[in-house]
Amino acid sequence: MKALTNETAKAAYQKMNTIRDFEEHVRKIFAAGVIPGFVHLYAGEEAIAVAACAHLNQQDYITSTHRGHGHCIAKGCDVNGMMAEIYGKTTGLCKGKGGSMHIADLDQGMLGANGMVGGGFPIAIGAALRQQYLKTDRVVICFFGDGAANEGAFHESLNMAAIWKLPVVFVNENNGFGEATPPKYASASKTFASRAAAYDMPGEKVDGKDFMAVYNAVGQAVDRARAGEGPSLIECQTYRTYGHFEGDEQTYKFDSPEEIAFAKRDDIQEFRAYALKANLFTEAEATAVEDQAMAAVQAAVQFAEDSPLPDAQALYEDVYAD
Amino acid sequence: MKALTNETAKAAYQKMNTIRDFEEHVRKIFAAGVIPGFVHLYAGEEAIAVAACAHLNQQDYITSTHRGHGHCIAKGCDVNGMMAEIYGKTTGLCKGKGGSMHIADLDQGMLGANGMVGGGFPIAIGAALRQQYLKTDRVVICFFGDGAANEGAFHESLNMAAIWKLPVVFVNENNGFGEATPPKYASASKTFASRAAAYDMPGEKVDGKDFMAVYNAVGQAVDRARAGEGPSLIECQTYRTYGHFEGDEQTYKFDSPEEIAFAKRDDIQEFRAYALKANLFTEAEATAVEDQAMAAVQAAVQFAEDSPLPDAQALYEDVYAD
Amino acid sequence: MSRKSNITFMQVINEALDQAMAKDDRVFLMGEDLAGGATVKHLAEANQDAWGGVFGVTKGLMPKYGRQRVIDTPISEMSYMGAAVGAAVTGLRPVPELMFNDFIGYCLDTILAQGSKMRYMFGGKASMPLTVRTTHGAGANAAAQHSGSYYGLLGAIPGVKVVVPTTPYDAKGLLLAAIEDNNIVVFSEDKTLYGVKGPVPEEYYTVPIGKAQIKRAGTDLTIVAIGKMVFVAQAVADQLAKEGVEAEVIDLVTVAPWDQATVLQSVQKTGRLIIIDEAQPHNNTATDIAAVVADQAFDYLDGPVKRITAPNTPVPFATNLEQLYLPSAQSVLTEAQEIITDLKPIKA
Amino acid sequence: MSRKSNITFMQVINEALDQAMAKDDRVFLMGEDLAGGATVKHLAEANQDAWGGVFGVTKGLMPKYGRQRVIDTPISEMSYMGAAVGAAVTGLRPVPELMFNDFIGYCLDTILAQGSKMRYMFGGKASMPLTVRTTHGAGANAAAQHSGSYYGLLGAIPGVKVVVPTTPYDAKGLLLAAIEDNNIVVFSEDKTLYGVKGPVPEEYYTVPIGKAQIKRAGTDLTIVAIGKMVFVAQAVADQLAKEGVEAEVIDLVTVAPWDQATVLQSVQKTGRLIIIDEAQPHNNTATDIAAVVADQAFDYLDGPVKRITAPNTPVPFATNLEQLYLPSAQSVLTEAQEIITDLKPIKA
Ligand SMILES: Cc1ncc(C[n+]2csc(CCOP(=O)(O)OP(=O)(O)O)c2C)c(N)n1
Ligand SMILES: Cc1ncc(C[n+]2csc(CCOP(=O)(O)OP(=O)(O)O)c2C)c(N)n1
Ligand SMILES: [Mg+2]
Ligand SMILES: [Mg+2]
Repeated sequence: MKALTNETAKAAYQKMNTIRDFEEHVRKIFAAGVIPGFVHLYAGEEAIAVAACAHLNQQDYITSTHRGHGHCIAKGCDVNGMMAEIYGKTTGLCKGKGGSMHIADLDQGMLGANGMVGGGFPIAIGAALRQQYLKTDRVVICFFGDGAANEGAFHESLNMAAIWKLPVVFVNENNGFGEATPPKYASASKTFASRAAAYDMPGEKVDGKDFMAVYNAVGQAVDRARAGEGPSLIECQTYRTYGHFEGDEQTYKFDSPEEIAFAKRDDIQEFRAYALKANLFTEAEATAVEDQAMAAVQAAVQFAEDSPLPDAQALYEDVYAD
Repeated sequence: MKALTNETAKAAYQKMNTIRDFEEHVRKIFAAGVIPGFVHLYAGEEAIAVAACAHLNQQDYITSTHRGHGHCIAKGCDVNGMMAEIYGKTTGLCKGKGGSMHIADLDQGMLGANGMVGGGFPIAIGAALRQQYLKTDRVVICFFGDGAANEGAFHESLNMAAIWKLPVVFVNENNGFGEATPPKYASASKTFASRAAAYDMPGEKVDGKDFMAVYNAVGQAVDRARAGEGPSLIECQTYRTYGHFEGDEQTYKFDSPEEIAFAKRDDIQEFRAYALKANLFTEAEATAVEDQAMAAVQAAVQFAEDSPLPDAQALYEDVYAD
Repeated sequence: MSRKSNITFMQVINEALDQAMAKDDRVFLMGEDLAGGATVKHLAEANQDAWGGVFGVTKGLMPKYGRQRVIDTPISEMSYMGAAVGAAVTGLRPVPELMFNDFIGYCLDTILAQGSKMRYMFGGKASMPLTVRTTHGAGANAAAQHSGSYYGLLGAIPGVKVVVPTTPYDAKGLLLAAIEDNNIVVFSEDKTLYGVKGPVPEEYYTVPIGKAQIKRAGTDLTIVAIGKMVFVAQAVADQLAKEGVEAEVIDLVTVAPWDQATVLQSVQKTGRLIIIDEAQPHNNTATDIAAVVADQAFDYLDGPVKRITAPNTPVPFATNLEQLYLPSAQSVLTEAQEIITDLKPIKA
Repeated sequence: MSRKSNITFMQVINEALDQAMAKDDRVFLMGEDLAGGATVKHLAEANQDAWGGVFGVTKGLMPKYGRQRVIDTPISEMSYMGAAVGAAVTGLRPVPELMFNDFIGYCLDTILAQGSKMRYMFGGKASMPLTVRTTHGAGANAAAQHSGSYYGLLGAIPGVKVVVPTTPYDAKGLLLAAIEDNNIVVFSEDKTLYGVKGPVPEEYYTVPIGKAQIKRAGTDLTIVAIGKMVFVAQAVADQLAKEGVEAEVIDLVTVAPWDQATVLQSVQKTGRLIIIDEAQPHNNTATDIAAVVADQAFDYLDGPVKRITAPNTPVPFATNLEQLYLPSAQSVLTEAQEIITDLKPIKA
């Protein structure tokens, strides 16, 4: 695992900011009625996607979730194409035919947001099997939520990854709720990380608001995977800033003082403070990165607004390959 | 948990013998081409079904598997009706419409053999939920194989049972193979019992050829369940005497000396010896029970042979209830 | 009818569930976030639910009946749907909710291999008083994995009944009939109809499963439609009426088993049939109706049987494409031109 | 054709898989006990498989290609079928086996929501070179959960192709075509046909997906049949020939997308249509064909379109009931009497 450099720290900080700015914009535009459909925002969880994907190359793969914007940006998807996709415009990454829940970019190794909770598990196994089959040293990260962890596919896929020693890292984003239901109700295990034992696989729980904690844990897991030492499960405790989807009134907030305090933490500000203190980048660099991120997102909104809707013919295309 | 008495020990011994005799007869008749379809024999695993069901009343429920004859007999199903069912005769427990893989008897709390591996998990949850809902003190035993343990429903159902503290005992019959594949290949966990920890549920592994070991472990689990203390997982190591299904050449036998020795053990003979030594019943009583079991099975074969096939009209009946 | 004003489709479902639960202790609900907020302290203290389902349909039922009868489940479709089967076969009357019918791929076994077959496999000894509430339908920009219409796929399974209500009135009566039924009934709600209002009695009543309804009588042409396609059919009929063509509009209401008598009678009268079904085009309810009519009413047919369905594509996200995806009055008029054009000179 | 004697359907599948794997390194098999005996020492030492699948179809392929290309999976249908989708979208060409199509309830999502929709949802960027081998069909006394015919259910899904071969010759060519195809192809084998023999070239060849085959030419009546129902159709045609009625028998071969041109052409010639499909009666391929014909060949029809299918029941276990369950020459003649009786006087 490589230590952060000025370069990589700035890149990570830029991605975190891009995600946050992206989501804040999507939120506003959705509230204004411009964007159709369901939108699940990643704001507040940036540290996880960015820290995890910091260990990946373009040719590594990730599988994502319904809450996929952050994973896309972290894996290097183009924000113009993403925003246009969310608008349902023809310039979108999926020609506007997928939308927020199905953004994908195979060229960037992003195997798709997924509208089916737990849908990413088997796909990650397949992608990891491919790496092993072709004897590459590429790896796969499978992002999934606390709610998704109760789907049967979790069990099947972790077991399969373990028996075949597949190069996959399961990154659990435990944001305290699956829709409006907390894992303390929905899951019998004390931590999700502890479930790794059932698959004889390393499991670790980290503070998901702490970029470096995620960075280190996933980094070790990715190293193991690349070395052919098999899968790992990393649980990242986090909290989403907004509701389950846009429109959710969030009547189910945390109760305990510790939870409330946790929910207030800002992963981006914490990383900024850490990086400055560690001299990874300067205040001026940070500001520049923030500005760049904001500018890119604003440009993406403009790009999406200016883009045309798909042609009618597009309805019938892309069902079958030749 | 009640200690065995002369009465209950004889009853258990009779059931074990009935299962063995039943299966040996089915095997011969199948080989002779009289019985159609797929048949999976329970011979060699009798101790598990009988010791587990010894703790149940008629109104408790069990869910079973494709290898269900033993569970049926242990739970009190009529052997005439069972044999006729396997023959596809109208006097069968399911009017000949279900066959070996679907024998059920709701009056006996037997919720069906099941052709779908893992199909019993959710049904057991439902039956256990019923007990809790109606505030009964009845329990449910869910039998399942080592192979079935890798189905997603295992995970979902154990988790649900645990979070709701349902009165269900998951009895794993680890017979060393799922079809022709051993769990040491198919499962990443060292023991299935150890997976219970992921659900914060008691888990125990016992010698499934040892009636008393199963009796004690399941007995405690059933007691806990009846007392509202929630589910348990009991893994029983065993071995099936014959192939996966009748016709299987079993080219995949055990290798190691320990495994081979284990496979040779006869759970019925061991229980006989134990019971005699413990003065639970006498040699004469044992012989009488053996004869009764054999006579009942022979009568069942005769009954099935003599019974008519279903009327043509039966094809169309029993699809919808009024 | 004792209620003064109209209420929405969504409120009606809630009312029906409420009345079913009040009437029969064995009726209970289970699904994801039907209440929401389980174990959240401030909600528990106030005896409040957080969501009432993702659409708010079941809001208020948990506070009234408690968490034991409005059961929030983990996200484990196979096991909670299968648990409903297990609870039904042991005597309860579960009403599980499958949030979107698109999730059927996670739990089809519970219906296909278990619930629908138990009675038959068990020689008639089991009954299966199970009502699966689910949602279908495009038009909400929910994209490919949340917009499907799979009532036809489920209706193909022997042992399963499938109901697709169009009006609030029917929704209530059919849901209560479904819960009274001793078979699996899939009660499929079109998510885009939740806001539709209509007159609905406050009292408990049932609407029979298996009966189609003639929404508009006509002599020239039969239009059979399912769910929100009934509104399309009515728009088509209105349009045709202006041109002197009188279409009979039938709301199929029950998709399995569908009401052959009503449809055949109408076609025997009109000799012409258009079926509108928003499911994808192959092996669906529309083809089933067309096939039965082409068999049993062949001698009465004066022209080809026309099916207007979604195209053979997944549901697209972009708003304009999704609108094109759905059958519309215009697309019906265009695609069924052949048999309609024939009629106009006759009537003129 | 370089082979001297006939080989069985089962051997042919094995040969096709062998040749596909030899030709393209990216092709691999996965499923339950495709080899069997993984980690069993004496088998490993002898480089032997234990089973070759539950029917023995893949026997010998593991010893030849190794466990990395003939992958035995845990009993985890959702995840290994979904893994096949993941492997296909990242460039391999998986050929997973779903032992019985009845297990689709455990893993439908991988086809319904993932594999079939990815290309569309991703704006055309994905391809899905995935061949799902599975088995269907009653007649083996395998009872309600192992005897279904769900090719129609799967064929209803946009993005999926479904092939149901009848002859060993077609089985080989179609399986190779399926593996070459860049879409999900469900290759559904009738387990009761595995022992059927026929002439099959040893060489690699493909048979085009989507083409029906005229098995017997005729002018009076068209019989379209699927899979083993083609033999029933041929028996019916033989019987009718004795009475002077010349039936055209069409083997549909591909169930999705089925060959409309061939069927419509035949019906335009004969004016009469019987469809034999052993699937359960509703919303199946037979209704799809009937519906398309009742639309597009209506003017050519001289009588009702008859569908002979299984009844609307699960598959019963008892041998006599199972035989009754399946369409037979006799049941076809009886149920389609109406259009056949009409013909006889014409021909006499
Ligand atoms: C198979 C399936 N079941 C249910 C849903 C509805 N649903 C969408 S998101 C969600 C909650 C997921 O929770 P979690 O995995 O914790 O992810 P989070 O939203 O918290 O990021 C649910 C139940 C779905 N989309 N797919
Ligand atoms: C869902 C499903 N998958 C696969 C099968 C095929 N099958 C029948 S029995 C069996 C092995 C089950 O193994 P295990 O659970 O260990 O039970 P055992 O046969 O050893 O008693 C398999 C794979 C099936 N019937 N259902
Ligand atoms: Mg969550
Ligand atoms: Mg086993």
